[in-house]
Amino acid sequence: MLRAVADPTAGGTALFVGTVRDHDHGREVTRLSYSAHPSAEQQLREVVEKVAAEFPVRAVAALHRVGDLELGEAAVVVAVACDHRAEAFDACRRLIDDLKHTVPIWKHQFFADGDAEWVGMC
Amino acid sequence: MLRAVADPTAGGTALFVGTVRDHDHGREVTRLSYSAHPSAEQQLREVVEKVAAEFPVRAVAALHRVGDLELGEAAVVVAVACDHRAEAFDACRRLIDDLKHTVPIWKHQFFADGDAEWVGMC
Amino acid sequence: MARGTIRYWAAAREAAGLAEEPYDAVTLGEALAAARAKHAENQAFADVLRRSSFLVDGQPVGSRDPDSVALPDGGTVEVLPPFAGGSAGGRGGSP
Amino acid sequence: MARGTIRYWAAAREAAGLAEEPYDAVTLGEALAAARAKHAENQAFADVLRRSSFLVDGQPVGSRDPDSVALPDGGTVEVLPPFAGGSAGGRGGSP
Repeated sequence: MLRAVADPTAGGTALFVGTVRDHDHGREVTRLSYSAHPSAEQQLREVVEKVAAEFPVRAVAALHRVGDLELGEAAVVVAVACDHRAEAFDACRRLIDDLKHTVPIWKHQFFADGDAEWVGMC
Repeated sequence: MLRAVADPTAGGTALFVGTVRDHDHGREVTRLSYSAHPSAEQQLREVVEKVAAEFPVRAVAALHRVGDLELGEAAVVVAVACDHRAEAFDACRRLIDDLKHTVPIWKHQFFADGDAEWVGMC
Repeated sequence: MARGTIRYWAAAREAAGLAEEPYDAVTLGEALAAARAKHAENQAFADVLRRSSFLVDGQPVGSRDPDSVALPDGGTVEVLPPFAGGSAGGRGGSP
Repeated sequence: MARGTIRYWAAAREAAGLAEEPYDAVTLGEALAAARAKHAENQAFADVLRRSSFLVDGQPVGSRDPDSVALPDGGTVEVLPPFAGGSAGGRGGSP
């Protein structure tokens, strides 16, 4: 991911890695599964392009995995390279926030007690 | 660096990578050299501990290279893992800001025109 | 009346117990009402429908009133439950 | 009078043209004045000294008045130019 945004003109790269957490609201999580709507990739591209247009970025990269993930595995990674760290942080934060709110990806969480829950539903 | 802060309880890890930029204030940079005061490591540890105390972090890591660096190389990397991304970003930003302001490390920048400059001096 | 397909995603599909079912209605409002009636005893289905956003032939319905959204013949209505980040007002539980 | 060593770092060392030189003074203020006098024709040295922070035997002088900081015999004064992040008020040019 770092190579994807490696850019000699950039002074700072901010990244965010979303990983599978072993608990959610006090309940022990054992596994996660992500599923995506066919338009997800296009929506992700639009989110990235919007950030690239609104921030002085040198490079932007975003990646979201789908399917079954184990505890601790990275589900989503975003990275933004800019000349200065303040812009890199702001752009990176906008990128992950917009991604989470607009890209049609669903997260199915499985708990130790055998129960399962779609995140964002409750 | 990611493994250093890998923590199954953490849901989000924010990172910042400071790289050698090929220009500064419109002047082309060819090389950078970092030198550190003997107290730098201890100061860095204190910065990390302060962030760990003030933010709900699961793991924190910080690394600064000294010596000569080429364009595009990573000079400093910081990473913070938390349960949620907002905290991870806030803590990561505080960490790199505090590091830059309090850890006695000096940056000597060499320009294409043969001139050189100590960053933070002008 | 227009005929087409309602496609359910993620939590909607799980609640409906099927991936698709036909619609036979003039507006999106009518099609959804018919689906609710068909799954009347299914509380989970009603819950997820209430929180979902919709596409008609790929276009987001957004905040338009479903009763004002005419359905095309041979079209596709898609039912999208809230995304992981809690887009459609759902409380986002993700990091 | 106390005798000891002034140690210059980074830009200070470059401006002074040497890593260390002795001090023979009661206070930090006196030692710095003597150093300025010794490097009187050296504008770069005066510039960097003005922007530097100081340690006396490893302890930061901080905002204390140099004239009020007594120097120990056999002690070490360290001259620290602004760090890469522009700590001592220098405009930080780094990312």
